[in-house]
Amino acid sequence: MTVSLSGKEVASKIEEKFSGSVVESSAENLVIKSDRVLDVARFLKETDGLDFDYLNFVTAVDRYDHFEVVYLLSSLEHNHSLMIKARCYDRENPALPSVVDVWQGADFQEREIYDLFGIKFEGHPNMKRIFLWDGFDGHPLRKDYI
Amino acid sequence: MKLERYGIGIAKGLTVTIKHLLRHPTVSQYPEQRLNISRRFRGNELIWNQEKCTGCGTCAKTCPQGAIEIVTSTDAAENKYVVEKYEADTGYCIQCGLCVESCPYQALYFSHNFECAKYRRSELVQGKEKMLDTPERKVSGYFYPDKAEKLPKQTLLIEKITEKR
Amino acid sequence: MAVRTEPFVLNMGPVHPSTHGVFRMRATLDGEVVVDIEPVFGYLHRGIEKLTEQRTYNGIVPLTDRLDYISSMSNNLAYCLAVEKLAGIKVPERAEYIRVIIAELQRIAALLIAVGAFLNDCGAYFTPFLYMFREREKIVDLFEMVSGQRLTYNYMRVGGVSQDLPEEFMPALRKFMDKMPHYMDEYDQLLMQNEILIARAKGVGILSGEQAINCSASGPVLRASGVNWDIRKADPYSIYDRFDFDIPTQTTGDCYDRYRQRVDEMRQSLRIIQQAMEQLPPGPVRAEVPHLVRPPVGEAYARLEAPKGELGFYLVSDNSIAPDRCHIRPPSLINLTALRDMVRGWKVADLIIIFGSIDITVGEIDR
Amino acid sequence: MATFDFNIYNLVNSQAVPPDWPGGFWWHWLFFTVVIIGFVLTLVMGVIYIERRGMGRMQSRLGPNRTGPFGLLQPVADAVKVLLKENIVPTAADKLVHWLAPVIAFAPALMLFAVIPFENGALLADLNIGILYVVAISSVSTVGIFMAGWGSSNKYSLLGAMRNVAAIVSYEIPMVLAIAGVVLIAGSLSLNQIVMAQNVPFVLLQPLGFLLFFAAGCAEINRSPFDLMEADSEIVAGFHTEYSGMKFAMFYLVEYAEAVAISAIIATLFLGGWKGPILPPWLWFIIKIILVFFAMVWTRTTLPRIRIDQLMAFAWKFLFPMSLLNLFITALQVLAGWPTELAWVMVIVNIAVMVVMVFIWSKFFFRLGGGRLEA
Repeated sequence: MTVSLSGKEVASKIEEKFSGSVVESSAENLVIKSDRVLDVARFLKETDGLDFDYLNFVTAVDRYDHFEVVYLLSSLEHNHSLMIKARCYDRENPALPSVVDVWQGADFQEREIYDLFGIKFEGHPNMKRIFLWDGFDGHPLRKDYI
Repeated sequence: MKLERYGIGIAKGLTVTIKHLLRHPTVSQYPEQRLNISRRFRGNELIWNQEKCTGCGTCAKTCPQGAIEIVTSTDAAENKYVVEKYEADTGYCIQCGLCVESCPYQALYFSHNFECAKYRRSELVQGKEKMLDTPERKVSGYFYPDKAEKLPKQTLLIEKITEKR
Repeated sequence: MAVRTEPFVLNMGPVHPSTHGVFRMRATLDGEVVVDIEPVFGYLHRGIEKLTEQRTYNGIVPLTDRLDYISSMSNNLAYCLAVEKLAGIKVPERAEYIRVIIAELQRIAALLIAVGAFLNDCGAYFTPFLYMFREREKIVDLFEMVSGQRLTYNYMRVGGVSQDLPEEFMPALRKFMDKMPHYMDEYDQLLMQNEILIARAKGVGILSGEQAINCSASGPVLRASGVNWDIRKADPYSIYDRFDFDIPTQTTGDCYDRYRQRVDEMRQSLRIIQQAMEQLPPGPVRAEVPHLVRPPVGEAYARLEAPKGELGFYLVSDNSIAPDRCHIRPPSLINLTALRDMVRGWKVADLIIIFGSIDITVGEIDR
Repeated sequence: MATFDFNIYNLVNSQAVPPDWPGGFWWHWLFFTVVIIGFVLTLVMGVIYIERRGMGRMQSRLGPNRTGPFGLLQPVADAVKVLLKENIVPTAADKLVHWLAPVIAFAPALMLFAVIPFENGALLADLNIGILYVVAISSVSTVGIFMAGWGSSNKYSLLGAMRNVAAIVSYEIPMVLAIAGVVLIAGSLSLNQIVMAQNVPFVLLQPLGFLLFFAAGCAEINRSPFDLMEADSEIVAGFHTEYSGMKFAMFYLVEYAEAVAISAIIATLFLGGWKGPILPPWLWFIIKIILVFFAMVWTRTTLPRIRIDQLMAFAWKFLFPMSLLNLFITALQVLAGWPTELAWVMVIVNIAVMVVMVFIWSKFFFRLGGGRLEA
């Protein structure tokens, strides 16, 4: 069975490595400060106790007052998984560090989030729309998109 | 000593194709030979039972495409809704069957024929009278097992022996 | 005097005989050798994730049919698993067994198309494709008997299955089950040891294990690179832990191994269906669920081993009759991230085979 | 008779048998032009029908059966449809080259039949260098195909045309060497003499030569495993992507006319042209053509396609050395002067030689594929 690690115990490990990067951690969700996502990601991948080498998916949810980007990571040998989140509050040009150099699988999914939500990912090889044509204005999956 | 490098694989593949030359083809000639479709087939048009229908509009609400339009007026005498206008736009309908499934009074069925192409987009909209249950329109057994018994059994490709001629 | 050559951009455009649908690759070629390719998506983007926000939970099931339209039953099942996990619904025994039989039949049907299309790209002029379509017709006949439609089944509901199996389903399935192995051996004999296919496909477009994991590939593409990861075994959903079947893996992860991997997986699915048929219990097929399901506030992610890979639904609900957010993990789109590295340096003919061996459906990529 | 008679297999003096067809009168060439054009076009129609129907039945489907009884008029229906289609010429195309390409591609396909004997002595021109003429003419159609590829200024057709030129150049040599083997035994270049000398069909005396010629022939007219020139899955339709209407009909005809031509040459060179027990000789000839063509249809239905660089490597590293070896061994046998009544022992020896050579060559020297790009 895939054990989904609870946010608390992983949060403690992250805290001692990057103090102040965990915004909130409860039993099933673990929120990371938005600008520390890349370091936490690299940490989660390299430490041998966790070594989350497989990124299941990256997606974003529009929680009306802020965007929430959700990463589901899992490790194939230990067969455990973890869901971490990052929030960005400003709606004009939300930005997050891209995790493409840690997991190459995030390439198209981050472009899709940019295309449908407008969240820019710095450090992404070619950050442009994936489904809609470049002239399209607005980001459809936002709640305030008519 | 595996001989699979020197044309044996190609030869085996060739024997398979030549064997198919002697087998009965699996295709059937549509307009002349008609296969029986499934008894639960979700045909394109709806069949509406006016007596059972109470005008509750559940079908219009559950239709994901919003293809069903129902207008009712109240009839104080028998305190019952009278259905003024009942239209199903088969152009929008994706034949998902949620309306037939959700009708609490079993007043809506699927028709069992699939050859209902039209020339005009306006003809696609099925009015109230076209939906009535007339004898020659076969009712599909989708969600109604008793109606399924009356329909012919589905012809399956498995039963049609494709080995011998 | 060296001949001055410059690479030219060739548009393997949305309309191309072997891009499996409206998929476009802008390939820069130097003569026949592929220098770089840039996939272009969005020709079949219908905004399904936006549509799900205005539909009731049961109204979304017809939408999931249109994601990976070659294996709609698996999409239905994945979505229903997610909603049941979110709302905490217990599915009756008979429905679980029916779901396993139908999902494994759908896997065989989808893998048949994948293998047929791959062989067709290699040049075997439609013969394997038509043989495998004949088997797929038999499976689609069974699905038509059960659900009423031949492609967009809309058969599974939250809490179970929409209707019970008709009584003539079991004899037809039994007849299919004892004829299928004979046809499977015939496909192997047709092209498996074919020298030309081995010359064309072995060692072409190699995807190593680490690269596959790093590109979060899943399904036959991942297992063909030697990674033993199958969700039916690693994280068994519904009742997959009751059946014994094994997970075939290959070694080098080239096009030939992906083709062989899919053929082996079809045989495993036959084993599962055989066991599920024997243990099929009587009983209700659908839990007591209101037609307009209203799950509590929260989120849930459920996934299953679809024929293309790990298909998952991430649902966020705010206690209303429509989900607040429904994200679909598209195995076809994510498997394509590795395409660019696999294809560089090979010829145009190999680009077509490597792309064919990844086996994508555009409905799932563009959503 | 040749002054220096090396022709040991000449079991019966070929001149003794009077030719069935009393040639030599003036309207001979007029009659034969009409026969060739009529024969080729009807046979091409028949061959298209056989291919579509045969492939259909091999793929467990029916094949055309709606137009005329058993779908026999399907090729006619195709021709009429294609002729009525609008003739689109791309604007960026080189108009003259685009228009001229089908003509140049089609002419050689018909000219090949001038030297092919339908009956003993019944051929348009009984050239004593028949085979040399065939080899020369068959490479002219490449010019037409390359003009088509270049003329339609479309990247896909350019790719197809380049592939075609590369393939035909490298498959010309194994084809010619395989023919040289046959000519060595028959002792004469004229096709009529070759058929006369075939009391034992040369396919038994020259099995390796037959295989080489069949493979090289299929590559010349891009059919079965070597159909890269219009590989549908890769470069859409190769050199005739931009052709429609009448010009496309010409290319469609060229493809099948050349297939009939190659199977006719194989029938005359290896299967003993018109020789056969009871049936009239010209009927035997047609049966053999259809048999060889059916083998092409059979391989086309089953075999996948070879990649372009493997195609080249296969020609230069496998067919070319094998044809040299085959020529060398045949020359040894002719020089050794094998006694004529032991002809049947020759057959077994040659087949054994073929199996051994193919086995050794593909085990040690050349292995196709293996994931590497042939240099």
